[in-house]
Amino acid sequence: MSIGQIAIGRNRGYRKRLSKLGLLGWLAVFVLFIFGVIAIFGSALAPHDPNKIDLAYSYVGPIPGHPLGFDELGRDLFSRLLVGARTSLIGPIVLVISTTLIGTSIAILAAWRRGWTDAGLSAGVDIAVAFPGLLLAILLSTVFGASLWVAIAALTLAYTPSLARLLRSSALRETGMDYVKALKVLGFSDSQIIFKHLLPNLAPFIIAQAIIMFGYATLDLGGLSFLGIGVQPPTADWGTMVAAGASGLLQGYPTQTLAAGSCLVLTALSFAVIGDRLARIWGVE
Amino acid sequence: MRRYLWRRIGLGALTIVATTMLVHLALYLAPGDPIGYLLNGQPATPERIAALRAQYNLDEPFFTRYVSWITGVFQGDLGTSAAFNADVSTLIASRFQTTMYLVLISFVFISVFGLTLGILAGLHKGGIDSFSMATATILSSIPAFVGSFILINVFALQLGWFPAIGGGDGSLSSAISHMTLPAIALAFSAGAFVARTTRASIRVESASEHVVTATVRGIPRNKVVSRHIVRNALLPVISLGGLLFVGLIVSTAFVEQAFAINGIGGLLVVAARQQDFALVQAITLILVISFVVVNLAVDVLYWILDPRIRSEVA
Amino acid sequence: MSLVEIESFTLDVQVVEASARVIHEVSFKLEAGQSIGIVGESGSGKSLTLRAIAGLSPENSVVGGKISFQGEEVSAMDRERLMQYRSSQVAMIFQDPRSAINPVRKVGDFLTENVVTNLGWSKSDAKTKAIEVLTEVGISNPEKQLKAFPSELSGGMLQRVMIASNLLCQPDLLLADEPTTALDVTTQSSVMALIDQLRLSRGMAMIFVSHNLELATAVCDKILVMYAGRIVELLPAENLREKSRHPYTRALLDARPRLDGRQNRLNAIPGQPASGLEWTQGCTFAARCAFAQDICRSEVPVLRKIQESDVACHRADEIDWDVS
Amino acid sequence: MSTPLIKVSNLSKQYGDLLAVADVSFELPPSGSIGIVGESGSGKTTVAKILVGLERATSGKIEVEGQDWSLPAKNSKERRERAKYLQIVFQDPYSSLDPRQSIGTALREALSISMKDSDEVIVRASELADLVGLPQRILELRPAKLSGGQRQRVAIARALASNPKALILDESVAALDVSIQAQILNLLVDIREQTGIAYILVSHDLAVVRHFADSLIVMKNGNVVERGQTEAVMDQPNHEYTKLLLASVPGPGWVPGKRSI
Amino acid sequence: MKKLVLATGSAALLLLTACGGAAAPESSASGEATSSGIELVTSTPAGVGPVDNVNWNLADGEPLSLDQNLSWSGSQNFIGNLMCESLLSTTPEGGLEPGLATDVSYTDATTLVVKLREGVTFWDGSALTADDVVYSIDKARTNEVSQFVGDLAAVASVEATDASTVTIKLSEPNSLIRGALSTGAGAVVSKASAEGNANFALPGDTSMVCTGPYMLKEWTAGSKIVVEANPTWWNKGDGKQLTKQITFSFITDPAAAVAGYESGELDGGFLIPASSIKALQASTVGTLGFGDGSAFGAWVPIVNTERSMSNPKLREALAKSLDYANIVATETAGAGTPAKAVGVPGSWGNEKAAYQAAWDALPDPVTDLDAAKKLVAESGVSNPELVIAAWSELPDSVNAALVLQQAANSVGFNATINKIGFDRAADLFSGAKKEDIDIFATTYLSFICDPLYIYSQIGLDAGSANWGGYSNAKVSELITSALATTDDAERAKITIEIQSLLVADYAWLPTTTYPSPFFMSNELSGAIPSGPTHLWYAWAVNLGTAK
Repeated sequence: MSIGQIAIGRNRGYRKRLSKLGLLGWLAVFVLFIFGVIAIFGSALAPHDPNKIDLAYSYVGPIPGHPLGFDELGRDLFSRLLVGARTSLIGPIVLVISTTLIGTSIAILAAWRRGWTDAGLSAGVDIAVAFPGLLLAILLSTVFGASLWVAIAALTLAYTPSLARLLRSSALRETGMDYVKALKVLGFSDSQIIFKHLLPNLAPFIIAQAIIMFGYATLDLGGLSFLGIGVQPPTADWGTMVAAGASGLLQGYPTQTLAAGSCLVLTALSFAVIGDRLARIWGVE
Repeated sequence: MRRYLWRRIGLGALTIVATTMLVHLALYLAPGDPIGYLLNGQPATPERIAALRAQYNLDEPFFTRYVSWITGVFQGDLGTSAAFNADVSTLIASRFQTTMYLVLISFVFISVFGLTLGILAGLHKGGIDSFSMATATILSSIPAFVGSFILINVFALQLGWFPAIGGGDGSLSSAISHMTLPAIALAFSAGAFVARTTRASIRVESASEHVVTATVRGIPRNKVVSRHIVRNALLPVISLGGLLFVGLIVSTAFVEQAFAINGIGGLLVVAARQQDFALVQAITLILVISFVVVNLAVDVLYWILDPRIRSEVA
Repeated sequence: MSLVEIESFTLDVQVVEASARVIHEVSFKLEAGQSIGIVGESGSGKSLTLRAIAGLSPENSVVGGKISFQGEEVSAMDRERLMQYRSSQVAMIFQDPRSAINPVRKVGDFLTENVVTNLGWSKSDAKTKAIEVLTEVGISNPEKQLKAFPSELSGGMLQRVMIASNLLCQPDLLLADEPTTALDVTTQSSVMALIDQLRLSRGMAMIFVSHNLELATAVCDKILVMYAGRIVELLPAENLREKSRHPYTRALLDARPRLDGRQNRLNAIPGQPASGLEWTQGCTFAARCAFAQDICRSEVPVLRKIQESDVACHRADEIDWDVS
Repeated sequence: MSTPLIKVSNLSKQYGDLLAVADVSFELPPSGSIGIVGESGSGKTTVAKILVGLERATSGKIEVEGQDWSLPAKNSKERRERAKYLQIVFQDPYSSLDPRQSIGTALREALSISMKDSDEVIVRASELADLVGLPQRILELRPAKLSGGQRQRVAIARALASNPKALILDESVAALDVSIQAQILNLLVDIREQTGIAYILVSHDLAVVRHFADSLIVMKNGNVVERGQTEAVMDQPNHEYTKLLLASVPGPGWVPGKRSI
Repeated sequence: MKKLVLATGSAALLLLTACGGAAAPESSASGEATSSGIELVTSTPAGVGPVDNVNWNLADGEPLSLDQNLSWSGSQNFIGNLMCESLLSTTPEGGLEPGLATDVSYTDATTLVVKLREGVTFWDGSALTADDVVYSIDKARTNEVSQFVGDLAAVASVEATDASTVTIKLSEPNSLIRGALSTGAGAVVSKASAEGNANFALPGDTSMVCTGPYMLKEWTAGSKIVVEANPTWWNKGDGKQLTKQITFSFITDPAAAVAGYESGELDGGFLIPASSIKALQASTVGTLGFGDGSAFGAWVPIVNTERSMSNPKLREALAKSLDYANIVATETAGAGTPAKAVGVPGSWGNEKAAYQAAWDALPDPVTDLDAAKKLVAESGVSNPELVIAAWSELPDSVNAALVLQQAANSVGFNATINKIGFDRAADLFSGAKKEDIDIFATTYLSFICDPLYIYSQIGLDAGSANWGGYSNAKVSELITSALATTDDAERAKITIEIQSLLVADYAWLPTTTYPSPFFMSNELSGAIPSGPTHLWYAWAVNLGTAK
């Protein structure tokens, strides 16, 4: 009856769809792959000790053996960038995983239980969503001292409500489907239905959201380090490097801020592109 | 209507009490000790440190301190800041206006830039759409603190169009000239988010049946777009706007540090780093109250604009 | 020259990066004040045909043949003329009123938008006329309803508002795309009665698309049966029950359970309703037809006149329905 | 009259201040077939949901072969027990199957609840496909490749997986084209003849109810306004609402009745 | 008592010096070139033309109070010393000259007589009286939060013997009190404006009244402080007070400050963080210079426990393992010089010649790893444990600890780092025994241009800076006698003997002097960046246009 029925059914094979990632999509995957390798082997790859201070070399430009030159305290920029990759990528990975786990369980619990549980959780989410992550990060850093893990904990608390709210609406749609009711009547247990049907069907949406969240996570963690609440010096981290290099930038020594800044922007951009493409492929807007 | 509003106000009040209690508890548990921060590692005799602790009543148990703080708030006395050795209310008063200027100017940029991009992309397929979405994606990847330095370097130092630092001397004209660059830096990621949501919402509305009906009834395209598509599409964007506005207030900390603007965001970061209880609590209280007020305003606006909500609740 | 003339109308639509023909051959005429019911199962193309008349074919689809209204070809109309044609000469009612009316604006605005914006009526005239038509479609205390929002009205009332909005501009042709499918049977009956009475009193022509043959027969002068993008039979409504000559029409009528008696098993038509896209050659219904022969599978049957109906079936005159 | 397969007495359901179901009683004899007729909002679907435990009754008693089913099953073990007695097929073909699961897996999964031996499960699955008139190649496909009618057949096959004694058809054919509707109705009649399964047909379509159900109850705003054998009620309806319902169904010589709301 | 010491967040270099003026002759513009060719200056050529307003940045943040008695942080002194003058004044070269008092001299070992200057008026026009001086000195020595309670502990009573004379009675002989009267301890405020005024000199308050060349015009808490020239200043003269108004901003973020200097919105500033030094040296709109002073860095060994540092041989070994060149380069950007003793040249005051001779006689601080290894071997303790404390909140103190750890391990110590929080401040800066710490770093300086001031704090058993629990009967006896010697030359001789004993004992392990960086726009000149000017001398008196 509707015009839609006329179109031949869309094919859903995974392999075919991934090819539709597009040139830009594959470029983004390549960039992330490179950063991933650096994050894992960073310290091994670094030609010099990233924390060795030598003010005589402060802001010295690139010289042989030091492709990017030195920062304001005379530390080798290239090594700091490589080692910095670890904190700047491990941080978001842990953040996204923890947020996705908590967010998904809240969403499914709310969508499955409905009734009081749903009302209670949703009210809690409404309150928490209004609470910006940055304020949480500041408060937690006051209590437990500023460190990467405190920043991650704070951002997890900040990201989870909005993710939970997003996933709850799609979880509600899925639990509303008749096949879920039929499975219940057939005698399947709640956990069987959730883990064998609900989660697999929501998986594409959850993964797409997680990937998009990666971009924001990288930037926010970098921001917290910039404010001195995230990664503490002297450990190398892109966010702190942007902050530290800033006064140099204004004096014509832009390498540190631009290098660290572009790494942050490039990572966030790649995640955004992949997330966007995947969302479109899986027809999940 | 009234029942709906009372419920929202109740929820708001609960949020305020819950958050301030939480903040107070958090600061109370903080292992460090503000006086230590005050000295910043400088030597000071034990007697002098004890005298200072007494001055900022740091030794009272948690509950008495919270009660004395709350009663103080109602009498308008927010306590004295240990880090600045000044009355908290004077400290915040002078900075609140600066941050509000910054947030409002930034909000203007976000709505103008976000909405135009979003509507343009939503209404036109092909070129314009992919171009605007590409810009939105790129801009959303530039965090405020990276953006600030680029803007300072290019527009303030090299081109000299705008002042590089400071929040202006309070007058509107100087505020606008000083706050343009930081406002733009703040607007990058939020604007991109608004653009993307508006585009999606426009797409949903233009595919809806009632737009087909309007076309079939011969309503001209521009009227269909303005009356039916854009107007309906803006509703979800409004609630998003409320959230963004609230998030903006705190994220001013980034640009305030980069542009050396004396605002609430920057002050909060400094206060938190120095465990200045009175100041952190006061700013958090103000932020939470503004969250609740903004969310309430958005709810009321939503109630007025979207009749569907009314029938749902009634 | 008749009100609506459609000559070998064809439609190609975009399907997964290729364009394919979904409506192969539709031609019929409709005189002013006359009503025709287009019936068929899903994929028959009945709704696409109706929308083509209002110039509403789907995006990037290609319309073939000629559809003309009072002699003027619809697809040749420029934006100005098309807007004028839609706002005052043709009116359309949709299946689900709740999604067809903008939920965020008042019912009054919906009713008067067309006449105020396009025909330049003043707000007050439009308001009084709107109250008039609301009472005419049987809605009590219309002043209050003008200020109400769609979410506060029932499905049946909303459909009446939709009908009323079309009456304001005195259209000559009413296009109804399954207006009562979403309604309960009792509401359906009163809404159809309303449409029937309004149409006759205002001398409006109507094209009524439905999957319910009995409903179409009750309100239309002629019935046009479509299958897989082609017309299989066109006959006066009163002949449908007894004198239809096409195997598909007959099979459709027999497949429905009867209200006045009980059979053990329904003689269901085997297979599935085909869409225009799946047609290759011969008669589209051949695969499911009990009387199909080789000719049916090779040659496309042409619409030809047999007694009072036009039938597209090679064996139409051979089969004696009274016997079988 | 042997003890009824399902006996429902004084069933009611309250949502806030809305009485969706008020004092509904009926009996379904073994291999019997009863119709619950009513328009939208009449409460017929709520009754069906209460029977299969998807909703909790506010009051009233439900007995299935003597066992008390008034309250929904407490845990999935009890739900598995009840599955052997009563199953349900819903209206919308596009949401009755898990889009990411092939038809074969869906059937095998449903069978694995009661059958442990995997070979037996595979055999039974293809038997079910034949029983509902689906070609074997369908088992590898995903729901997206199937038409509305084929999906309803799969839904029916899945419901039969636990060999229930009764099947609730909640508007199961309402969303189908006329020719497909007829095929499914014939299929259900054949299945009843082969397995002796009982039916509860919830529908607003009086013609389908007349063809399919032996007896019926007519519901309006949660109340049963008329009950009896289908033929008798349809030929001599005595409640005003039933008369109006019958008069509103288009048919030979039918004229639409005008009524203002 | 304790001295104002600055070790701020961004780098140890953000430093304040006192008693400037190295041994170099009295030239006003030149300074003594250090090892890396950086020229230390005591002052800049006097300004020529008038300036309406100067924007000056103080990078260590807004002061908590402008009361000179509290002397909280660098920024407080730069503003305070423009407003409130002391009885005596310390010259840019470190000498003492009359201030609000024409003469201050000991009539006997325990009595000081102060002769007040005639005709001096406060900002509000009221005359400076003996009562104001008595009130100010009593305030400095009784307010429990004041810095100078310790310095003035020896003062028994302060009375106005007549309208223009004040007599100070001491409970025990103390020759440093006269010097103290040139610091915040001797700062005079108008009794009328201060007495009973709860928020005197607190943020936002403009009620304070002093005599200095600049008056407090406006204080917007959390953003800026504005001072304007005092038309009725008693020490007016041509070429002075050329700058009508100075607006102080407190931009702590290095990048923002650099942006301010470069864009011309900031005309100059003190307390420049190390990370901005290289950037500002390349600036075209202004010049970066270094002011000499009495500040120095040192490692403080904890000797009053049975742990490794109580053994003098191990202290000497550690001293010999320090990499002085690296410390000077990394911590002072090459501007500092290795320090032979804690009484660095900037604090010699009037007896420069005597102290210079003693300084030359002291052994040069040199890195001698072999000698150090030998000492550790002879110490009788194999692989001695050494726990180095560092502030967890100050990354630079962690870096310094890392450098020492490397050096100590290379000569046979088993060195580890213990990161402590600021909450341990009270415990660390007290004489208490510390079981988990052997040594910690500090930057320190002397308020008064007299080395005895600092040696009395470190050498005496109950000395306010004797955090290591050092005790030496001979040193204590010498200090007591020096404190009783009012004659400068005589006192210098005893102090030099104390110095040699402390150096031999390695009571502290001094590392480098800490000159203080400053920035000034090329359009301006006349700011006096060094020594006492930071603490107690109106540094902006000669500030004006360069041309």
